[in-house]
Amino acid sequence: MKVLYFAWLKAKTGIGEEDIVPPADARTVGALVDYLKTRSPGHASAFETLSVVRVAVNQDYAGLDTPVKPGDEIAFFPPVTGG
Amino acid sequence: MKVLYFAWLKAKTGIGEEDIVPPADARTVGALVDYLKTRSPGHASAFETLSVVRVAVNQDYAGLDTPVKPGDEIAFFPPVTGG
Amino acid sequence: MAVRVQREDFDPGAELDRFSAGKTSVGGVCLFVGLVRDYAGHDPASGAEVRAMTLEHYPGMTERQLESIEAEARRRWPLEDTLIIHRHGRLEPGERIVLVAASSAHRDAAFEACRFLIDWLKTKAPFWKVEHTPEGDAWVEAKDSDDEAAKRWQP
Amino acid sequence: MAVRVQREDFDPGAELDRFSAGKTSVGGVCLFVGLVRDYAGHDPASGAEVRAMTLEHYPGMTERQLESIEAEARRRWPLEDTLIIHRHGRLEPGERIVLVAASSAHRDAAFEACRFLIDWLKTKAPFWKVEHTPEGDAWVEAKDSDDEAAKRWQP
Repeated sequence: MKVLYFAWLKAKTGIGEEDIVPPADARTVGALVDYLKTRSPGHASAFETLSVVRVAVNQDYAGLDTPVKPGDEIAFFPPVTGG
Repeated sequence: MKVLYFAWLKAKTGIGEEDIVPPADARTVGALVDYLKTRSPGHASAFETLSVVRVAVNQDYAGLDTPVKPGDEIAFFPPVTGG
Repeated sequence: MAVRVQREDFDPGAELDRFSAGKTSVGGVCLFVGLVRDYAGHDPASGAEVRAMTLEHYPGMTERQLESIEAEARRRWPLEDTLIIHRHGRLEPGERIVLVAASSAHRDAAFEACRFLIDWLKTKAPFWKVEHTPEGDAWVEAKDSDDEAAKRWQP
Repeated sequence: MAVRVQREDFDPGAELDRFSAGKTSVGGVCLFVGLVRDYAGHDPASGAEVRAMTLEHYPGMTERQLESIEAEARRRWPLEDTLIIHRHGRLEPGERIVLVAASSAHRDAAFEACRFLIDWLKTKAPFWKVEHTPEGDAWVEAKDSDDEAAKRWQP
């Protein structure tokens, strides 16, 4: 599973992209986040306030309930500020 | 007094601009129109339907009640269609 | 802040560059360009073929009205700059007729002001179009929809 | 109909010409260009000086989102053409960030669609700005006013 981080989530985790094998029971974005928070203090800090974190699964906007599976591309980022 | 005609009012009167000396009692646009209608069949035809005629006195939009005096520039034209 | 009434074509890109050149407080520029269509009226299926049109105007009053429309826009919105260019004379389908533009720190004001400029221009600036069609020449009639659009901006 | 995400600058005039070239059914083109301002936040008096900004994006998803925004605009309005160009990388005050444009037979649709494109882009396209100020770098926070602007377009 490919996990991407953008903007300050990239700064906090110190990672732009990582390939991970999450626990078998991490079948939703929410469960995946619970696992990612355990990977490092930087990860824990990045996910501290979930209300300012947006997520995309395979490049479509998703929510904490969205299912995830091996091979998916999961991206975490702040609310967008382009334009 | 200078009187200008634009678009189909110019076509109907056959005149773009004329210098006239209206009767002394033609002190409003309305009274001036009554006089102008007598000047030729083309004038009469141009002013036949006043609801589709707009007027400007000295290059500002005006109405039938607007006063006119010698030296003024009076223009008659259809509703505008620019842009 | 400028108003130009001219027979010649204009260059929207050059005008746009001039708007933003050296101005680091402009957040957005909204620009509208109106073009000559090749059919009369609202509907291409029923409208006569327009081979060209000629725009007549009232020299002097036209500039006055455009300046007053521009001044009104600048009273209503916090604008960095505004521009109105309107052509007259004979124009063929695809040719540019009019350009209005507004720049501001924020996009809201730029969009609103740009829309206001073209809506008011369409009902207040003394221009008249005659369309040249295979059936002959016809003066374009003022549209109710333009009056409605302008009414939205009544104070 | 096109979406471009690029580091290089673009030429609004050339883009505008391409819109209207040879198309005699286009009555109007509305175009918006967003530029880098030299201050942070809404108010130049209180905002930090912005010396430059860097735009990060999500390659792949950004294009997908912009294409979906463009497709939605074309579903909602009868448009002749649409265009979205958005830059990424480092930009200095006065530089162009984004261009959105829509052309239609009538100005209503062109204006509405253009506004829709920029409003939805601002809340849906995955771009993030970090501002470089004398006090250091700061990620720009999403604005409530952008969310409000986008809400107007909810079906």
